[in-house]
Amino acid sequence: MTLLDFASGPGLQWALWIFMFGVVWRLVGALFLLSRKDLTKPREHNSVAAGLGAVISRSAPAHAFEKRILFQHVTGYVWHFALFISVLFFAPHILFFESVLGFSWPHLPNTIILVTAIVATAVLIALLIRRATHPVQRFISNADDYISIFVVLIPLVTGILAFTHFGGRYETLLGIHVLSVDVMLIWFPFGKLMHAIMTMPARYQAGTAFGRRGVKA
Amino acid sequence: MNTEAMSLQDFRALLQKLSAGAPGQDMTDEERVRRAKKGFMQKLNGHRAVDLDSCLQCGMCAEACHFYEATQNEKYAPVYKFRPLRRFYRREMSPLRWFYRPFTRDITVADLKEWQHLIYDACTGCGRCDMICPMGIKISASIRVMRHGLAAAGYVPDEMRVIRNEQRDQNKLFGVGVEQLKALVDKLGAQGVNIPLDREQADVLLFTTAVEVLLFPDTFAATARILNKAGADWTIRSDAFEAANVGIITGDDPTMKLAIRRIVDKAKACSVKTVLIPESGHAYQTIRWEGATEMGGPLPFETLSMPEFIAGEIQAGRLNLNAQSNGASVTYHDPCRLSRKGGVMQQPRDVLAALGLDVRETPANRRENYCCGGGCGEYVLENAADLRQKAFEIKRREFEDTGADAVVTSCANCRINLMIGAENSDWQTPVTSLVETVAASLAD
Amino acid sequence: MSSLDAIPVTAEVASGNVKPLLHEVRHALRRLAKGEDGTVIDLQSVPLAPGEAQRIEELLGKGEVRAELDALGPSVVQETSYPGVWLVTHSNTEQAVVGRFIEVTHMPELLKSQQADIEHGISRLEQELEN
Amino acid sequence: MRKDQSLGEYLRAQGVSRRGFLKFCSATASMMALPPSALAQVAEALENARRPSVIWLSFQECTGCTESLTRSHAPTVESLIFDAISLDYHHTLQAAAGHGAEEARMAAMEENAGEYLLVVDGSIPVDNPAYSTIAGISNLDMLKETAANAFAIVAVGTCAAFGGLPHADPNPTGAVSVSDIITDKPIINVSGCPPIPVVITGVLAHFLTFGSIPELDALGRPVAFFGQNIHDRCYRRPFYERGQYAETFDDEGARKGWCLYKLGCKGPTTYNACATLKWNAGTSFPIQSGHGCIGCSEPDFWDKGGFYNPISAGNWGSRDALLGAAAAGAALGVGSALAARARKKKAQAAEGA
Repeated sequence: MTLLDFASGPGLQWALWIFMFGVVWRLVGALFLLSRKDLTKPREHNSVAAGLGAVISRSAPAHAFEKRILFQHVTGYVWHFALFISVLFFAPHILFFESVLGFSWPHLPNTIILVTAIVATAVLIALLIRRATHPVQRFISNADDYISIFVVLIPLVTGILAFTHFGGRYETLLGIHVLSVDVMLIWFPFGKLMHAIMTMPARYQAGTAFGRRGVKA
Repeated sequence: MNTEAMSLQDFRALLQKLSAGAPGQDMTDEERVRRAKKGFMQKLNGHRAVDLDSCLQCGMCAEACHFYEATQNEKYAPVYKFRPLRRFYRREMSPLRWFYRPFTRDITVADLKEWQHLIYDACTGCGRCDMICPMGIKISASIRVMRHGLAAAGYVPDEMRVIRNEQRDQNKLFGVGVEQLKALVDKLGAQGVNIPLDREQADVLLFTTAVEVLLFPDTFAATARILNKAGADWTIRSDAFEAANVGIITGDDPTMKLAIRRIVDKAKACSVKTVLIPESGHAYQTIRWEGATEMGGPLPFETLSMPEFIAGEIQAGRLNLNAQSNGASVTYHDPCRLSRKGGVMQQPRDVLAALGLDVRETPANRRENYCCGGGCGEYVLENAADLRQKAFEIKRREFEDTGADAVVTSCANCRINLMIGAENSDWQTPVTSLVETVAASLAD
Repeated sequence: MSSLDAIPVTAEVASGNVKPLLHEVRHALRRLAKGEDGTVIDLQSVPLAPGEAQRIEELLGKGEVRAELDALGPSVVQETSYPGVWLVTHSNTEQAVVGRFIEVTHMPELLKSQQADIEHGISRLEQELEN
Repeated sequence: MRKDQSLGEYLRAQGVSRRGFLKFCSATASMMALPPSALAQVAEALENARRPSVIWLSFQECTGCTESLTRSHAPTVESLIFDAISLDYHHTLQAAAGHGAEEARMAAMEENAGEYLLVVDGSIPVDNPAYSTIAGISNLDMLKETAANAFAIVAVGTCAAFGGLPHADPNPTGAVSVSDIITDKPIINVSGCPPIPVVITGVLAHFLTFGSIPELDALGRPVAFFGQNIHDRCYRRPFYERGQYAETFDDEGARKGWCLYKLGCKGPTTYNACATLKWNAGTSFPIQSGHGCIGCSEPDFWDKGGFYNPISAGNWGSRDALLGAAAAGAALGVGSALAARARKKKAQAAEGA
């Protein structure tokens, strides 16, 4: 069995199982801790609208904070967009998603994906450097923060190498790429990559909590 | 109107002596840790779990914190302030606790000591960080759980412990009890301010605070004059007049519930329609936004802050004001518990505009407003005086930016802290109360 | 052939190798003009899309010289419209193409009479004369 | 061709002119994927080449490899290669049968000990030697016996090179490749199902020409033919770069000859010379005819999740299993939350608040 066969066969299978199992476990386990019902009389508001509003509004910082977090805000956007485009609109990736989800969507030309992947990699490295040097980030960071960056960085780098056939035989590079994705999927539920799932409930509950007090979250 | 009040200097001297009266605490280290964990566990729920599981450790919250901004000390990053809670959650409550446990350090007494400073001295629970978090994490809610655990473990700072005990055991604060209130009512009565004390039934039940009685009797008088002017059917009860709640400030749940119950029970007994909270942000937050939940059911009255009440009365046409036309400018300082935690942001501005004042906004305002620097009772902590003063400098810059003639706010705590900061730095711009500003313009 | 032609597959495909190949020919011609050695390009080693071999042939065009030789099957040596560029096609006895080369040279080696063959020819001629 | 004759002498004796010889040499050099500049070297080597003995053993195979070789180009330049070698044993092709055939093999082995080339097609069953025998001799024994004195072994076809179809899951015969059994001889794997005939003859030509084995890759395949993957040499590669794919076998993209990646083409992970040498005397190859590469020259190509399964789709099992994992996660999540809530309740009760 070659590296690629393992990575995209049993490796991927176990990784997907652990990913699904872990994500649902963690999400359900957190939500099911339940919270006391807020019995205070809310101001006039629509709870669902407020929750969904926060899901959207928290994508941009409030005015007073804009300047202080400009770097993180901009890099955050560039990073996520570049990542999503690279992951979701590369034709070979879509074939994988199609095999899992049962439906597909249009892809972008490979040259665009190459550019977004390189941008994403560059931004992630910049964010890694910032985490290691910025006083606050360096101080608060733990192993999870670095592991999570690396398990995302490696698929990006190996993906670019595999795509450009740089530094080894294609199937070896692809094997390493898929294997690194396996590792990422396995780590996902246990580290802070889980934020990708938790963002929605977290913002939603903030939106409803602030909304009932008549405050835009 | 100028009722004789305790001077700011005297009050500060009183605060300095507070900790001397703190009773000793006899608790083993193990007991403290055990109690802290139990305290954390009692308050950890699904909302906090989602919050703790969402954190990206991006550190943006530091950029919202006045203490971090003033000191650039990374320890004051809000995310760091609830670190022990996250450790506890990961070890004990998280769905992944079996996975996290081997990698997550247990809480120690050393941690609790360190976080006493971070949670009480270096955090006013103002929740400005809640507004910046890209994940929508309510950091201040986790800080409250931290306070709950620290309080259970006996880590409430001495000054706060003294007033907490005083409120819990004697139903007094800063020595202000029934006699002091009655004396003030008498004095004001002699000055022509009619205060319908201790009526059995009324539409509106007014509360006040010990700080108002001691330091700001003018505010109390102004409140009474506004109520009278508006023709309200109101009363204030000498057996339950204290709106402040040291329980919520310290994180001591039983005391918080006790203080809420005193208010709710009295309001029910008097069959009031409205409970009117004086200029105290945390008191409003406690009754308006926690009361029903803490009491286990809806409350049979509405709870209003002073800005809400006044704005409502003006709108209803019951309160006529002499609009000033001298072009005086003011800036409004949003108390955190009224604004981002209470939803009272437009009303005070409407009131000030109705007075004909030129209302100027600080660069950060409303839900994004900077904390006064000593909110949530933090101003009583002597250890944190330097830290507070540094944070005050941010406020001062913001105020100066507006060029306003005066600062108006609607929270006695904010006002005290701003006044102390101004006094320390010899800053001359007056810091006044919304209620007093309104009362000064009551039309005959 | 008619049934195959009915299949609606169009050969508008481009491997992107035609241009680089012609550039290679140009460089080889330059070297030849400077008096350096000739160059042989094996067309089998270049991935070409259907129709591209013909396209190359068309682009190169036909020059003045065309030679056919019969040795282990027919071979065609065709000078292209660019003097010095030759297209050499070897077929086997079954007329199937077994090799296709572009030779950049003054004269493809294969056209010259070979020393061994000349010697063999002399002995044959001598034999003929002796008889 | 007599054993003491050189190839040059032999060809001249056949009436082949020097021109014919040069043509043969340039076709051979092209066949070996050597650059045209190597022609002189090839000509000189071939001129003096001596006729090697070749023994061809067929084990668990379908004769496709032999078919590929014999049906395609004969009788042509390549056939001269066969004329130039002494194929002393090939039980499908040889005239002799039965004991006569086996005697020929034994004689060739004896006469050319240490010098003969052994060609094997088909895999070797090791679960039970009786699954495949020749003249009552098991494949395993015959391979060991014949390999013992061989100069080198050419494993022709994916079965001999990597186990091939007999080796495919669940491998009922316990089929293995030549290199699984013989470890002390140079082995040239000429994989493919079947291999490109020119590649087979190219390897023989190399042995004939240089008397040595060509440079091999990590899987023992001649780098000259297996050095690059199909994808890199594919004329449809530009469509891949532009993201233009055929989605089905009869859509617009298929008609326009776009990339077949989405239809399961294994070109990117398959090393072979199809894209350049092509098949049927250079006429076409699978991708050119509109079907993706199935990766037949790679080990275990039969067990890679389906010929029409795109490489990037992975081979991760069933969706039901994933839902099962999610359900198990939900159950554990609820369970862990319930346990945590029970502890919390106890803590709250202890408070008495």
